[in-house]
Amino acid sequence: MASFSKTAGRWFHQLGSPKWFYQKSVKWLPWLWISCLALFAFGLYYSLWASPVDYQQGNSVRIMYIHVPTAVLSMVAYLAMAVCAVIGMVWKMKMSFMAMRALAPIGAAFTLICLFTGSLWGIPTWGTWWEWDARMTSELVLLFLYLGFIALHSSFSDRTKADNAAAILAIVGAINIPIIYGSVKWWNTLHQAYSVTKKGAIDPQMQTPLFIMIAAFYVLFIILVIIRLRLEIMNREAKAKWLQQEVGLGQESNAGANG
Amino acid sequence: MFLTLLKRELMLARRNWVAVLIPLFFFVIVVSLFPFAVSPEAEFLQQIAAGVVWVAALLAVLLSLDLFYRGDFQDGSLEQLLIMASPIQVALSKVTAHWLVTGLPLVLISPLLAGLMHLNYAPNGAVEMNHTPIMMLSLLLGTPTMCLLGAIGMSLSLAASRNGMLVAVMILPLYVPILIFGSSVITASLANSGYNAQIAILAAILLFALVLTPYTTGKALKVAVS
Amino acid sequence: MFLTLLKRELMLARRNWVAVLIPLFFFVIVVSLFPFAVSPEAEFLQQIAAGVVWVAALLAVLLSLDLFYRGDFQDGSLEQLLIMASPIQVALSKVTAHWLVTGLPLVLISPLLAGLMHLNYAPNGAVEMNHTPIMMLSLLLGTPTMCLLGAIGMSLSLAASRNGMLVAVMILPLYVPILIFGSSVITASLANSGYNAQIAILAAILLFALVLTPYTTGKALKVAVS
Amino acid sequence: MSSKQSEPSSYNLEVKGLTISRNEQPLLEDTDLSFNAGSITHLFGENGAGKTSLMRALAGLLPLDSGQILWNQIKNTHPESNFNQDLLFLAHNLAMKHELSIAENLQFYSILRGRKSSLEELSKVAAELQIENLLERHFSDLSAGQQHKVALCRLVLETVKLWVLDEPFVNLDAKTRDWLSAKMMHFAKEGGVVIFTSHQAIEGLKIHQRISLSHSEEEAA
Amino acid sequence: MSSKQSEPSSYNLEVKGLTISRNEQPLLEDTDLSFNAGSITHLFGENGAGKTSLMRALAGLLPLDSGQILWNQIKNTHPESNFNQDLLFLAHNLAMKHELSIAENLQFYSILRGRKSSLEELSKVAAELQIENLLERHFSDLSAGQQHKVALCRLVLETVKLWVLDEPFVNLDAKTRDWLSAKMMHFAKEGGVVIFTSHQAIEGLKIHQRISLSHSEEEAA
Ligand code: HEM
Ligand SMILES: Nc1ncnc2c1ncn2[C@@H]1O[C@H](COP(=O)(O)OP(=O)(O)OP(=O)(O)O)[C@@H](O)[C@H]1O
Ligand SMILES: Nc1ncnc2c1ncn2[C@@H]1O[C@H](COP(=O)(O)OP(=O)(O)OP(=O)(O)O)[C@@H](O)[C@H]1O
Ligand SMILES: [Mg+2]
Ligand SMILES: [Mg+2]
Repeated sequence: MASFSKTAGRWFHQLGSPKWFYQKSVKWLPWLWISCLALFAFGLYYSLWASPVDYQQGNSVRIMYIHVPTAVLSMVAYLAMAVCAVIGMVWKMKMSFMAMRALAPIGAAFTLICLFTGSLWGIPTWGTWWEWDARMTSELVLLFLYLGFIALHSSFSDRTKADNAAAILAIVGAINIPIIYGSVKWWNTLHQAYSVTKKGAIDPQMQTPLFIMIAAFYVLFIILVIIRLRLEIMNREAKAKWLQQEVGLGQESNAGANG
Repeated sequence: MFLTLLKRELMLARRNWVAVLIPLFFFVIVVSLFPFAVSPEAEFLQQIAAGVVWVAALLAVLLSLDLFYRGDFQDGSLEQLLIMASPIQVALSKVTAHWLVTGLPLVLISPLLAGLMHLNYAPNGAVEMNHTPIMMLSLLLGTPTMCLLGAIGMSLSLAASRNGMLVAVMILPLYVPILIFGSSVITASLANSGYNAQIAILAAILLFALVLTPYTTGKALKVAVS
Repeated sequence: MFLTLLKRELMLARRNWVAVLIPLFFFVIVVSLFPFAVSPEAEFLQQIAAGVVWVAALLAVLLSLDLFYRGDFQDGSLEQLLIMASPIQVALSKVTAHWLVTGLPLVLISPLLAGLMHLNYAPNGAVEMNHTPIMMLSLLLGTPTMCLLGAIGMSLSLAASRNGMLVAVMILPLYVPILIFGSSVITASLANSGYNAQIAILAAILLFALVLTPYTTGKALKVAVS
Repeated sequence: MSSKQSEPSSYNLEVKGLTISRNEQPLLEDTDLSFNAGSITHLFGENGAGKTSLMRALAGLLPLDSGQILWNQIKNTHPESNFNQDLLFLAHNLAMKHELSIAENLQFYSILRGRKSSLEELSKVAAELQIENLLERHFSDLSAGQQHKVALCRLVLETVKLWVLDEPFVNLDAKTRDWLSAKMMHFAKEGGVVIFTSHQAIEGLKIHQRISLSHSEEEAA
Repeated sequence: MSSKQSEPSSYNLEVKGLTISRNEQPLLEDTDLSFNAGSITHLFGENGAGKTSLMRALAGLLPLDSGQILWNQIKNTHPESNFNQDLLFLAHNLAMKHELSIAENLQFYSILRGRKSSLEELSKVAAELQIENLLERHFSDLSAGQQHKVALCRLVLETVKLWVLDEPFVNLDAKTRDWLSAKMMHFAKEGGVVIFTSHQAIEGLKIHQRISLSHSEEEAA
């Protein structure tokens, strides 16, 4: 901690306090929601109406605007989880473990959506909903990693133990992801026997809406994480005095914000 | 200290020698199922041999994990060991014993399975090639990694649940790279192409695991008894 | 009483949704190891699908046995059950719960695996056949037998406290016929040949096991706690 | 070996000509015992004397070499004796699932008795034992004494007529020991039969019958 | 919380500013304790007060939230403190393998201490505890008290300086309790440090320090 600059140190410290986060995050949420909705409105319009139909794939190409962002986020979430695990283990920071726990189901959900949209996309493009393609396969393995993490964490009743054990798993998993990805890719290029319509460069007219959609999903992801983290805090700090006060106060301030 | 611990593990395994045999049995049964279940044709069997032997080995290792960890955890021996020795020593002794008792016999028995799966089959007239040593080498490099990774998973799940499938769910995804490179060593040998790269990668993964996992397993064991 | 016992077993095995899903994850993960090990090509996968799905099912049953029998034995619950109910009831409830919790979900999820393993793959031009229902039928008939036989093995091994696992090893070979007939049902369907004989045999084995094993299991459980 | 009480009573456990052995060595030979309604019996003896073995034989878990056990004049293995429904046997092994919560564990047993105990009943007895906050905790995450307390809750939640308790006072703090003594006396007063073992003397517990076991020879006390 | 003894002594276990918690609830907060050579310390408190947790923290099994544990002025986790070699921790779980014989079980632990105990030594202590006939028996085939006795043999067979005993008197008959008290006092007289918990009063055992733990608040005794 000493090596941190003063402001960074303070930030770190504050983020480590459930109370601080719980109180501040209420104020962030409305802004995040606004930007998220705006990005989605813009992105969806752009991608569903204003972008061209793919000459090969027709309208099914529009699945891409969900598929690709969820694919990106599924991996970002795992990385974030592993980072939280390291911070939690090294600095014994409870808050970091809570974030780790909050990230897991969200990451798993994005992975599932990516797999699902990918499969859906596969039916018109490849004529089958599943191919043992490198990216798809490693996404599947990623899903298994998430499920393993969740299964492990929820098999404990003692939170301290659950956090520590699951953190170790998250870190081990994170070290393995590049290895898994590399191996799957290598394996796949070895068996190139079957036909996948290989893709060319992306049309810039598709690229811009794609970027917007990625941004929109990013913000959505952050919102979901904050909401889950708040739930996690409520769960774990249920006995803390500040939270009991906060729940009373929180309703008032919410009512004020909405009205 | 390591040797004392190792001796203890081996003695316990000898006591439970039948339990130790189960994974081996399982290995043989799973592999020999395929000629019945799939097709007894030598050419076909030869093609799937690599994969089948590897997956069976992997499952056998998985099955045997429980024996080496759960008992010690339940009766409190594990915490005594962790008091008297460092977690890394405990982890290493367990992994070593596990490999000596499960992994090594798998490697040694694999030629039998190579025969069953017609690994060395050559279409009539062709000169017969012997792929068995390559297969053994790949298993020799792969099984220790499986034991090392399995140890992490097992130690993590000890305090959580008695469900043997929890370990599998956590650890099997991590086995994917070993499985891919391991079986492709054999496939490459069958195709008469080079397999040095895969062997090197398997060895690298093993080294990597050897360096990193004992510490992690030790940590996980500490969490389990806390 | 049987229903009460059954309810207990079910509650025990299925205490939260994660625990419900673990055998399913396990089944899916084990099956998806094979494409990595063998080859991802649909034609290939289709041919080994039967064996793979059956081996994975067997493994799931085997790994979950411990949870249902050894756990109760070790913590003293088994003797409590045997005080409160007759041994046959206890045995039957355990087997039923075990099947409902492990066997049945496997059957239900198997179509997904049929997809992953390209079971219904047809080379271009050919009319696509649907082999999934046959596969499900074979598993539906085979998994209960595995649970019943597993129960004997496990309870005998609890009873024979010394080298208890010996009995378990003896049970494992008994699985072989089920595996062979079960997977050959699917193979026959793939080959467009008749599979009624195998189905009949599977059903006969199941009936046979259903009649004979609960009594034996009950006796063995009684011996185990004495 | 037993101090016979000849008053007629509603429930009655009688042991006739009992011989049991472990490792082919007899622990009890041709022994008669009787446990009447309303009585508390203390089995005592050195470690390895055979107290647990006798209890397991009474519970029908250890096969008898000879002799019979009668519950209300009917053999305990006979379904009509209703022995299994009337008996609650707490062993050294607490028979609780480590991976389940306390509430779940206790509910299993009350369901097995034919009546699922409500959450209120559960919380009530848990409160008496100061474990009401732990009902959702996994059994494995309790202290030794708390685990023991959970097992003791069964005495309240299940309606039976015969308690066979193997070392029930072990690991308990003084307050809980008193609670248990009171429960035992109350149960006996209502006509129940209590048989227990203990190596410690329990103050405040009124014991009606003491049976001493000793290695290979038994004597009345 | 502790009654400090200021006499200088050869072995000394000191706890400074210790905070430990379970399930995110603190059991001990910022506590100082000291255990000196030649002293017997009795930890007591209600079920769930944290006695076992404290002992596990002392043994290095439970991670500390803060504070440190010093063995002869050196941190216990430091290899130079030689703490692990000097400590014998007997837990509720007896840490014996059910499938091994008594002799094998005991020998393994003495080997871990660096010196395999001879069969004579084994038989000698077993004879003191009346389990000499059982040395070849599987651990699982013993009565509860006999199993406990086996674990107690370790106190004699292993040469250490600090005993941390969690409920060592449980399940033992009176004779064995006396044996254990005598052993504890002898060990203390020779300069050893003894820390134990017990819910029962032990007659004849001279206790030098009593530490009471209580739920969420601790007080000196
Ligand atoms: C690591 C995770 C993944 C990433 C980063 C990813 C990314 C992408 C991208 C960028 C494209 C557009 C390619 C292009 O048009 O040039 C794409 C297409 C596609 N993806 Fe994914 N994807 C992932 C996982 C999946 C999965 C799991 C599936 C199926 C279950 C899937 C199925 C598809 C299909 C069917 C297409 C269209 C293929 C084509 O145009 O030929 N993807 N993916
Ligand atoms: N393995 C565990 N995991 C989580 N919490 C635990 C665990 N063991 C005990 N606890 C909790 O920690 C607290 C202290 O337990 P501890 O075992 O230290 O009590 P104790 O003083 O030894 O009690 P007893 O006299 O019952 O043995 C209790 O509230 C208990 O619920
Ligand atoms: N599971 C077992 N298998 C074989 N022999 C046993 C078993 N349990 C106990 N014995 C033996 O039977 C005898 C009586 O044991 P039992 O458990 O009945 O003693 P106990 O009076 O309950 O003693 P304790 O006070 O130690 O609990 C002992 O000599 C013991 O060695
Ligand atoms: Mg006893
Ligand atoms: Mg305790």
